[in-house]
Amino acid sequence: ADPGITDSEILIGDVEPLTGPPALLGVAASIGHKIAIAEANAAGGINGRKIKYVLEDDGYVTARTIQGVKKVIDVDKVFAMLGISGSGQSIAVMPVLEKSGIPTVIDVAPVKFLWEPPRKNVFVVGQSYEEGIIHLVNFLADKNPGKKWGLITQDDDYGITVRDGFDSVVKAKKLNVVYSGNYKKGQQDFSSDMLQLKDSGAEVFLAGGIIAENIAMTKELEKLNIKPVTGIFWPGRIEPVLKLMGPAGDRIYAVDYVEPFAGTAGKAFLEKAKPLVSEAEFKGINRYTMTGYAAARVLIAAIERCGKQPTWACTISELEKTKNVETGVMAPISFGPGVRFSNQKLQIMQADAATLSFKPVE
Amino acid sequence: MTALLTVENLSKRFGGLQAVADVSLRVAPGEICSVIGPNGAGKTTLFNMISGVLRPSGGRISFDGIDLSTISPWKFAAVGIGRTFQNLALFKHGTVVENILTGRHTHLRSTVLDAVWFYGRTRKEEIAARQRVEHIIEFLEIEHIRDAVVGTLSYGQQKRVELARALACEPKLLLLDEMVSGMNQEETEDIARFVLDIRDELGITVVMIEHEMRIVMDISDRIHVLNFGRKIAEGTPGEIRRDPAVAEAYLGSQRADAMAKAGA
Amino acid sequence: MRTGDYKQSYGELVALIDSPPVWLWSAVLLLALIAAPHLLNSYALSFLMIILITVTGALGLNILTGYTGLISLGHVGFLVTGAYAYAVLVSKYHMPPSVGFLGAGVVPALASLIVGAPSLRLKGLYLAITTLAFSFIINTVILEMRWLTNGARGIQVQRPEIFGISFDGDAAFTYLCLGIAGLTLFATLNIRRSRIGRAFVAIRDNDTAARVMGINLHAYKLFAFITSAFITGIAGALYGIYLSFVSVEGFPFLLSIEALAILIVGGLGSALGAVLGTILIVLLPEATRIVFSLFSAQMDATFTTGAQELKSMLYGLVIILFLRFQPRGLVGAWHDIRRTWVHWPLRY
Amino acid sequence: MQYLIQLLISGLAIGAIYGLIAMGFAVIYKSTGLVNFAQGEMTMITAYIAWTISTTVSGNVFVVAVGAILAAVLLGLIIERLVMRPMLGEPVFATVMVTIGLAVILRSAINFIWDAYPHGLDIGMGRGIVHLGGIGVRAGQIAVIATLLLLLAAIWAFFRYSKVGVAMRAVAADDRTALLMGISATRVHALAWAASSVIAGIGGVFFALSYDLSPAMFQLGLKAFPATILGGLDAVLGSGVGGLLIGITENLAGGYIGSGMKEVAGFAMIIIVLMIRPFGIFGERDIERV
Amino acid sequence: MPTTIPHPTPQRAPVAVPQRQGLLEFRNIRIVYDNAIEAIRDVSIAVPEGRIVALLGSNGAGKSTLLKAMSGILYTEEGVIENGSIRFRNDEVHRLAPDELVRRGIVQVPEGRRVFAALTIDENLQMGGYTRTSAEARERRDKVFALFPRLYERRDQIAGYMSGGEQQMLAIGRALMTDPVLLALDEPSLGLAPLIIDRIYEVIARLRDELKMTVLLVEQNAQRALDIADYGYILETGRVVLDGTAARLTANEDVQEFYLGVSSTGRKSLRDVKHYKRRKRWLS
Ligand SMILES: Nc1ncnc2c1ncn2[C@@H]1O[C@H](COP(=O)(O)OP(=O)(O)OP(=O)(O)O)[C@@H](O)[C@H]1O
Ligand SMILES: Nc1ncnc2c1ncn2[C@@H]1O[C@H](COP(=O)(O)OP(=O)(O)OP(=O)(O)O)[C@@H](O)[C@H]1O
Ligand SMILES: [Mg+2]
Ligand SMILES: [Mg+2]
Repeated sequence: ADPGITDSEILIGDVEPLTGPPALLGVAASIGHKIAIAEANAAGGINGRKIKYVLEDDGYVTARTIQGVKKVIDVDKVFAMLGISGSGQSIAVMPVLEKSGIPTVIDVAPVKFLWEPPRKNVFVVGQSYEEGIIHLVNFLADKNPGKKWGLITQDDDYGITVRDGFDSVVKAKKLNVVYSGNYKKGQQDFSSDMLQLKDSGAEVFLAGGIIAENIAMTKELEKLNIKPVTGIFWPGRIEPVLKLMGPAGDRIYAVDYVEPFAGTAGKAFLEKAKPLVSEAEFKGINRYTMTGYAAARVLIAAIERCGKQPTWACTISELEKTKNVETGVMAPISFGPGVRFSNQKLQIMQADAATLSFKPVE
Repeated sequence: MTALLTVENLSKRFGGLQAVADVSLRVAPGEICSVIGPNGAGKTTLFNMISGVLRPSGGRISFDGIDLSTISPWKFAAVGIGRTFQNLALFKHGTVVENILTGRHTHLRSTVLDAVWFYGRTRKEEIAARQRVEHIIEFLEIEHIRDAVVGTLSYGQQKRVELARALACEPKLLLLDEMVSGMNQEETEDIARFVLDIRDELGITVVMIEHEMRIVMDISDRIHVLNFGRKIAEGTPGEIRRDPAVAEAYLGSQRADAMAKAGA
Repeated sequence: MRTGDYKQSYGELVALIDSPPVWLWSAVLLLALIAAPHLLNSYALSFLMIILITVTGALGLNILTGYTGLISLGHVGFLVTGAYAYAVLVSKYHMPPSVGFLGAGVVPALASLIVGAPSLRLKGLYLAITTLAFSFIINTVILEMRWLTNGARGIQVQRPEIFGISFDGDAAFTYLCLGIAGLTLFATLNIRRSRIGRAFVAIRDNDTAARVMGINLHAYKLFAFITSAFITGIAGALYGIYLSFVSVEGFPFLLSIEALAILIVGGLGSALGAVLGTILIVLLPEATRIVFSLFSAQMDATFTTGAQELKSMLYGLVIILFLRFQPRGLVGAWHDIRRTWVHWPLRY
Repeated sequence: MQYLIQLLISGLAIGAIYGLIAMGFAVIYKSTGLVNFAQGEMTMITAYIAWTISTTVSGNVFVVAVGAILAAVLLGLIIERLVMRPMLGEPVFATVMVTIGLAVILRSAINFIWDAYPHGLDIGMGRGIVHLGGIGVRAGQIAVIATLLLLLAAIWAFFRYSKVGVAMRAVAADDRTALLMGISATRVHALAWAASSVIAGIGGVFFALSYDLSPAMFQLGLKAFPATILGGLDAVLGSGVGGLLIGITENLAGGYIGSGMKEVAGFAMIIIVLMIRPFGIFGERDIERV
Repeated sequence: MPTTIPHPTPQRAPVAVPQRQGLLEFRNIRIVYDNAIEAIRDVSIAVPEGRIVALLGSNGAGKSTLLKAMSGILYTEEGVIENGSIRFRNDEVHRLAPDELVRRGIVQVPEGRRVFAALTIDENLQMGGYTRTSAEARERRDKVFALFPRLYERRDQIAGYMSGGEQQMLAIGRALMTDPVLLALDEPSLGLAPLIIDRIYEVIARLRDELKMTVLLVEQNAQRALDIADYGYILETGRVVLDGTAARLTANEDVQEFYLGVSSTGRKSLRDVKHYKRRKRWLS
């Protein structure tokens, strides 16, 4: 039989950045996995087997991700994998995953490389960074026709993807870009960058930072006494950000494919989560918890459909057959033959400083 | 006879301080020659210039027919100048053997690629070097500390290692900066014997800085006296003993009298 | 009772391995290493690979910092340059991997000429800061030279095939790493016992005296940079292959510090120390993880979100305690053990 | 023109923070001969403690300031006593490595005790925007520049004139001989760690005031260390100035060349300066005599 | 010879520790470096109050090691006192911290001077007076300047750039700043010109005669040391091999030959020494 299955248990593995600054996403995603697993276990597990979750820390260091994935596959002998760290990390473990053939659902960092070309055993839940940006920029462009644009991105693969998405809309819509910056990962002071932005006269601004960077940028703009229409991307769309931005963060736009916590779906999710996790964990919930939850739900459902004796082959083919699975945190999820990417529907949200929340606008 | 070392009008300034001023001296091959003078007279600075540690501010040094200002400091060893240091300049994390072996540097030829492979040429060369080093070790009676890390040795032991290392360079001219300081009578006698031997047997010319008058007066052929950076006297030990300027500046008149009597 | 060995000839004095027991266990170790890829699972094997790759890099740094005393805070710069040189040559221009490895050595070596130039004037930490600067600047350069390096996108790298031998499988790749690490160790030890190595050490301990011994400081310092960068670059290529994906992010600044940590924990200035230090530093997280998993049930319950942090705190603590009790590193410990062994039961 | 002034002011403001932390490095180096690789982490911890005080005890400026300073002193003393003192007399490299281990612990402590989310430090002042001739500056930014200048003067006088200040230099130069003179190296070290912790901690609190707290804050150490080198490792005064210079250079490069060039410009400036002055702008050449 | 000078029993029989009165006493001391090198084996030495005691011996004999043990800094070099005790005014002091020893009045001028190179002369002296109040320190400093006018002339100069002789004066002056009861000097004549040595020995004698200071003097220059010392010990490879009043040691034939360079035929020129001496050992 395939590994990771005993009469009473079924093991699911995961490697996430649980320490250091990126713990923000790694811990949140793992909490999402835990919620889905706890939910399934509370309902009796998968055909009588309890799910056990094996989680490893990689500290956001690629070599350790590889190590961690090998560990959960070889030593813990898990049955399937979820999550898997950042984009650079999941790209690097792809050969390991492919070679082992273990059923995997990736949810943290959806980048094209992970599903193009499609790998037999690796599925990705979410939406690509490019598409996300394109959606956001299109929305902002339609809303602010003829305006001058500014953009700043991080100098890594994440930043490039953001930039690529942006550029494609710029070309299509012939946008007038007056400022285009590129900052070093880890930069903390954005005074000169924002001064340049101001100097350029930009009226619409795509802030391509992740979390702290976007806060620093908006506050700098506040100091410079300008308030362009601002858009941020989903990794930074977490509620504590709004508190720190203060009034400067009011009405900035964001794009995402998971439901905002302020909406009914979001509230329902929190309600569901509350009894399933500890208090500290509950505080760590953010949008990555939703992506993690959705992916785990899809995986668990597929294994469940394999009946009493699930195998890798069966799980993979059942994953492939995933069709319109409702998770409550994002649009229904589907895969298909040769389709390893769920291609989630996107929505635009806007920040409300008064309630410190994001609200859907479309 | 032509001089091995000729120093002409040599000067060195440190900021406002004239450490060596207009010093000239000649050292003939095979000579044992001393430089004496009060503390701070510029003796070590003079050595530093002759051995390439410092660049002179003015003047000329020629050695064995070569103008030393025309060659890079690290080539001084190759032309035949070796020295010891007053304040110990050993490679203190290395063993005694390693320190002395480093002295053989200019006599070894192996290149990086030879070294990476080691067997063959490098090995042969290393064995030969090691053999020489063992002789020097035996000669200086430091066998018992051969494998000790130099940093843990006592002051006097370290001085011997310095001497051994300088000898391993096989210089034509050996500069000894206060070799016997910190050594007792017996050890001083050994060093004196030793200096005479290397001159007689190996033909090495020796210039030494010493404050220990017994060794200076007993074994030097010529003595140069510095004071405040300038040369104030030069001559045979007998002449220096009787020189009033030296007595005044350096020896103290009482001692000078006693020495003059003893030597006469 | 053994009280020390006595040499019969000068040849023995310069031998690399000078006593039969050492021969014996070196051979045993080698055999074990050769057998390992067939006995270990791929997780354990990945540690072996990482150790071998890291040993190569650490030996590279050891030449510069351990032997020559030139502190480098930016060695990851050479690592990443080597990895990119390999990735660009092999993945982008489809050159044979052997050429790739050569490039991975030569390109960082050339870069080291620029980085090393200030070493002719700067000392200690002042020099260290220029190496730090280099590692940051090289990242910017790589990110900017998009036409060559794909910028931040990174380059995929396949496991190589050299002279018809495929190193695709984990076992095969481990042998490649073993071969390179072994060669590096051999070369470093040989350099160390030749006049070149002595010149390095002389510069570290007392550069004035070194110059008076006829050592060309400029040449040898640059030379230490070149050799060190060459070796580190090769390690970078191996690391890139191991990661299967070369990007600036895969080579964080942290690696520079970790490399220094390896040398210090191993015992600065010793090749054996570099090897032992690597093993300790690479395996330490795994060791703390194991210790941790013994208590994991309670821990996880008590610290639902902080358990992992506790683990890395433990890692820091172990390093501190280790140095507290063994400040001269593993090599120091090794010498103590050996001395006790040789002289036992006498104390002196 | 206004553009330039704006760049200079914000450059000075961030530079002053680098400068304060850089002084922290220099104080420890000057009295122990060590580079403290945990300086950035200590700075971060102090800032987090200040934040905790502001959210749990009181948001009053004075309460927070006094609390943060006491916390920093305590942190410095504890580290010196528990971690550094046992290493007295051990090789420098091993001791420096210990600070690296310490850095690992402190870094993890942030997520362990607090969390990975960013937090704003609110002490009722410092975050407000002041307009000076049409240029917006946060009050905290003006305050940090003033604080740096004040501390620079105080520390200069301390090392130049006070007996303890001279003793710190003596211990760094030759701790064994200092012992022979009856100078208790441990007490001097404890003082240095406490002082360094406070000075850098002040920098950290100001940073939190203007830029928020995050677990990535320790990276300030990586900015400040080059500043220390630029000013001269043994020059406390120089380190402060070095920080200002780096802040300004980065901002000018960011404002006129492009943001990606900020860091490179800072490093390029350091390398150029070092080529002209190999011991930093204010550093003293090693006294080497053979 | 004055009766205050004790006569230690021969070292070979350390059976009963005899009655000795010394300001400072080493009793059956054994010192080991690094857990491996036995530098001092069972040494007993007494330094009576108000006297100068000379400690002679060849390189590596362990003289400096004894002084380091006395001033409590042995631990900084991985050295350990394995046996025996050091007593000062009849208190055991070998476990005290260096600064406490200084406060009690024991101070050592280290081998090779070790001035604080980057500090000025004035600051160096200030460090010497670290354990004293500033008024006391000021007073002491004036005395030191009176003793070494040269230091006064150069008080604002950086110590590291001074010549060897000046540094030696500074090192002694700095030690005097602590207002010592017992001053230990490790090779004070090292590297000094004859005139300066004269001056320094004059100072040492004055310290004893005028200030009633007790001095432990480690020297290679046996002639000089025995000239002013009251009592002497000779150390070889970590053991005391000979001791006695200065006059008795000077008269000893072996001492004459190996330490003073005079043989039965009078002083010989070094040029005439025809072979290396195989160092004679009193103990093997
Ligand atoms: N690197 C330097 N920088 C500044 N001044 C120096 C330097 N080296 C030597 N001096 C000064 O130059 C003068 C001569 O010093 P030098 O060391 O040559 O004296 P010396 O004759 O060897 O004395 P001693 O017998 O005490 O060793 C001294 O006043 C010294 O302070
Ligand atoms: N730090 C150390 N570690 C190990 N061994 C040491 C250390 N210091 C001294 N020794 C050893 O102890 C012995 C005595 O050394 P010490 O310095 O006391 O000699 P000394 O009598 O002062 O000699 P010298 O006249 O040459 O100064 C020597 O053999 C030396 O090698
Ligand atoms: Mg001199
Ligand atoms: Mg000594």
